[in-house]
Amino acid sequence: MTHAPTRKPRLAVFKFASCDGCQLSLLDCEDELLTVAGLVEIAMFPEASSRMQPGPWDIALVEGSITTPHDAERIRQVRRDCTTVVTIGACATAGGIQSLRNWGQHEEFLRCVYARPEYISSLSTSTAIAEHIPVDYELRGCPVNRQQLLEVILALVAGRKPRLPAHSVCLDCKRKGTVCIEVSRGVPCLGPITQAGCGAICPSFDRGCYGCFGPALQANCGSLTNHFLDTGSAPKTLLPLLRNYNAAAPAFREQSDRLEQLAQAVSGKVDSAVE
Amino acid sequence: MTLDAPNLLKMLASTRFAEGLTHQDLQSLGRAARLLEVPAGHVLFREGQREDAVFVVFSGHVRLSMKVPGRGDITILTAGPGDLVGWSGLISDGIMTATATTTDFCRLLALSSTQLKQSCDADPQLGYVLMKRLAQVISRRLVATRIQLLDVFAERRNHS
Amino acid sequence: MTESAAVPGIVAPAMNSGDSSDFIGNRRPESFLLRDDLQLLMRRLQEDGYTIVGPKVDQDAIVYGELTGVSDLPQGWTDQQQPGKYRLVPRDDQRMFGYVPGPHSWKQFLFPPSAIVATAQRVGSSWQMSTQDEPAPRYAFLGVRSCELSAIAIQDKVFLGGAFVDPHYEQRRDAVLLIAVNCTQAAPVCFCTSMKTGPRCQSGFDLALTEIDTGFLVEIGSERGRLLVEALPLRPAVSEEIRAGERGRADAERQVTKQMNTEGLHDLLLEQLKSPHWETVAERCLSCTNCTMVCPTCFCSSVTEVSDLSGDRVQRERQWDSCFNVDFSRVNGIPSRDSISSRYRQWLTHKLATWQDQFGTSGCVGCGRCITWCPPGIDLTEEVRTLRQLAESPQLTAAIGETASSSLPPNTAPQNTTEGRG
Amino acid sequence: MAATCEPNQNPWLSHSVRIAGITREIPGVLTLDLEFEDSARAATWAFRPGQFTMLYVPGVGESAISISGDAADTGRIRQTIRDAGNVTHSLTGLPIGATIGLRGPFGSSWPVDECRGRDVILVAGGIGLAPLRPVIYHMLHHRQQYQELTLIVGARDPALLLYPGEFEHWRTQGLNIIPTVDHADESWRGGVGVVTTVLERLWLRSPAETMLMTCGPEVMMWYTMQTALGRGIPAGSLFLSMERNMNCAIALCGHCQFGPYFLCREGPVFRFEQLRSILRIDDL
Repeated sequence: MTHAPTRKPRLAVFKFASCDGCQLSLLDCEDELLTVAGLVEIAMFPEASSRMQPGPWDIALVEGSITTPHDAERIRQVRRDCTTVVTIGACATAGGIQSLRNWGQHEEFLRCVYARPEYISSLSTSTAIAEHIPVDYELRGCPVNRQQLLEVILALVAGRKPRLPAHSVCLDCKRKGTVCIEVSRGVPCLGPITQAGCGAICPSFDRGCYGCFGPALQANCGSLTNHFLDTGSAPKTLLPLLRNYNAAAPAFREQSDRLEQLAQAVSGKVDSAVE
Repeated sequence: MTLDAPNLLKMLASTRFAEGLTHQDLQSLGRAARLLEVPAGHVLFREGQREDAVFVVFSGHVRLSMKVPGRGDITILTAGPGDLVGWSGLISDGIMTATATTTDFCRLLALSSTQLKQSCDADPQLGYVLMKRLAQVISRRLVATRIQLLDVFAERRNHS
Repeated sequence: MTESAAVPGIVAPAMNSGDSSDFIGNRRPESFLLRDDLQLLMRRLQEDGYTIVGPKVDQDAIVYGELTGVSDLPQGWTDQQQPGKYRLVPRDDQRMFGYVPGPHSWKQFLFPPSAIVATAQRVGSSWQMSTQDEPAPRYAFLGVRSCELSAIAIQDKVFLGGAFVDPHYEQRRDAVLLIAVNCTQAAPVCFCTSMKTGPRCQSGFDLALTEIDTGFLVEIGSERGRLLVEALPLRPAVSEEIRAGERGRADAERQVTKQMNTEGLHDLLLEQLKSPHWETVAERCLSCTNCTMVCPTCFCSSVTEVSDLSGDRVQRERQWDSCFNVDFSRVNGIPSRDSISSRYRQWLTHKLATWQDQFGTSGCVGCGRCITWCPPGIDLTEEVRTLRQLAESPQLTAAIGETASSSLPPNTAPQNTTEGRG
Repeated sequence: MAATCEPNQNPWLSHSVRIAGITREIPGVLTLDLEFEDSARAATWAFRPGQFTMLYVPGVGESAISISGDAADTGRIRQTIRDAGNVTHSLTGLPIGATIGLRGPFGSSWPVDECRGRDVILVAGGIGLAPLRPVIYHMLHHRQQYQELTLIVGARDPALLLYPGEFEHWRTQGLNIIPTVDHADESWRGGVGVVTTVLERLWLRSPAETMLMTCGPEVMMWYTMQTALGRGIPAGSLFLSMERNMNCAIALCGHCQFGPYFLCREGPVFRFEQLRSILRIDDL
């Protein structure tokens, strides 16, 4: 139950390495935006308004991952300035698609992309916010689900914990009546190991879940990977499934590393066969 | 205070510690025992000091405490009727590991550990029975201490 | 298992006439409905105000949904099933019911995946609480298999048999008309004969059909069923038709090859609660909830709050939930089954053992859905077989105990909507 | 076995109750006095000691809360709540006059009738005293029907003992109360140690004629049972109250299953014999 607040909670949105899509989910709450604006004071939201007010803030929505030494310092300041820190989206919660750099040659990338790489100051990794500071709530997804975003804001305003599912996408597929495409068509689908929250969209459009909400609680990623391999998927075709938006989430990372080794072993065999 | 031997034996036999001991065992114990009646606040022994007596609480309660620098005298256990306190004397050098203070009027049986040890050495059968009894007491106290350590009443807030 | 899972005395709603005894254990001679006249039956149902739900092809599978007429039926289609695999394939004939139960079950209509059970409306400084009493849909189920009749009977015990009756289930159940269809084929995952739930429909239906090439043998199961076919051009079945029907039903029975030994299963499973085998299953189990979702008897649910933005109007929404979810069961807010092995153990022992204690019947009807629709294809009959072997051989148990690895540790915190007692 | 709380009623229906009083007990724990807004429902309200209700804060959710008041006091329902999760946090923040929902009472109850003519020991740990308080009220109202009545009550430290203000009154009415805490300073006059230590040395008139009821953390209850058995109290005379999350309270949702039981239906109060073989199985 809402207690009459003495003042509206002050909300700030911070951006790190990201595409801004998750922040836009907030602006995308067209019907509800006015209500939200009535419940909180949007004190800093560069994507929406150039009017920026100084901290401290009650609620921080943090988008994006940490990819530069400067950002690594800046996020610590955010933590100091904000009572509740909510990370939003796959970048902030797992490092995002840009965490693919974690497997690459950082220096080489810099040389290829920038004429004067010596002016670039970046880290060789893209990491989740929670690897740098304690985080109060995590909103998964690429992008986040706007209903979940609203739920978090409403819950924090009401002084309760947000209701965020910890179950797999499969449960939501079944509630919707969506037939399991993994079983009925043999489409590799990350649903069984992916946290729900998206509304199980992809399988209802005949597309395997690509895990944009990251690993579910206690996800048994090893078993699912084994199953895909046993039913004829090649390691190199499975690799991109696990290594995308949530590539750096530990449960996914562990299996993609394993697949990479397997793929190398296979290609090694192929190479020697060709020779 | 003195008590005639038969009454002392009767009293000893009625304690939980002595439950099920043979008459012969009881007599051996009784020879080492004397009755003690003390008011509240009486210190039976102090942490770090040598003490010859082992006490069986007959009635009343005894507070066992340890000094913690900066926190004062911390009670670790309250012993009550049937409990044995000060058993360090029976199994080691007699240096007490805690301070024992009565919290109310107490009737205790004080047994001389020197005498008891001598009896046990002379009669290994008695020694075995007594040490087994002691081991049970200590084991029960260990289990209780473990439960206490588990801190089962600690607030466990839901994850957030 | 000590008693048959096929519940003969199905709860009253399907047979609301007084003379249902005529139809139980005393089969009437079968009548015959020509293939082309099935449309008449469906039209009759629609005229009587029923919404017909039954099999249709959708999403590369034979699913259950609303039917407008015979043309919606999966005529000429069948399925191939094995652990972890389902394929829709064409038949070489024009059978309408020539398939084995697929991903859906009738529970989605009697116990919908999502339903509003109560509402609260702010009125001044107070709240007005009410329950949702919308009129229940009037369904006619077409194509209910024998195992599915048993599943409905089991859910009847869950929702209607206790001290508290679920009004939502009751309303839907009261209104439903059950037209069963006998199986004439079985899948490799079927084991209804072990659970004594099939393949032949025994009771609990209004009508039971057996499909042969030219049409349907019709068995009447209730007064409601009799009234329904009164206006239809039924004629007594001729011996050739009867024989064809018997052949089809015998084919199904013969094709059920999977077996589960239910003898003493209740005690056996409860004596194996500490078996290391649960860890072995947990290496494969995804804890994804699929088996519980496709199971026609699983009834777990959660009620959550759905409020409008102002918070003045709140709906209490009941949704399907699963014992495979980490935060499903808690002590003091802390998950009480915090490993995949403990959750699989809960599911299997509930389904096959403690269900008996709770409802006097097994929770399994042998339909095989949990085997087909488990992505890695975990087969409960195999797990039961292994547990039985282990029970009989302590040496084997010790050997497994040494190699079993523990399941994965939790990585994030659960969120709670309700909590334990204060 | 639970009886239907209201025959022919939709079991999902919450009744509006108004918070008529709030008693702050110990940090994070308070007792609400609740009154039905509907006088007809108030007239039919009755519960048995050990039962619980589902308290509902619209928009936040429901929580199973044990009834801690006097069954003879039909005018109001007293429930003691610990701020532990979303719903209880919300419940503990409401002002007097606020309206919440209530369903119930649900569940099994303590064997107050079976205890007649016998010695009774209650062993409570922490907030576990809440569901036992109705037993105390009942037995003290009918004091002559029982023999020796003992309450062993444990807490983390003296400041966390529940209902200490009532102890003196209960003592004068014939309840032997032995408080014991895990930690205390010199000012504490009661015992230090766990409840099992107290039970270990409690004088028993006749173990075979003694009944014991306990509520508290599962570990505490398990060792209490072991100690009681060691003291010669028959297994059939031992009772405990269990806790799991409850969602529906009417044995339809599956959440509170523990072995063959629904805690909301066969529980929360069990005879120890019912749980003996499953209580110490990990993650059941």
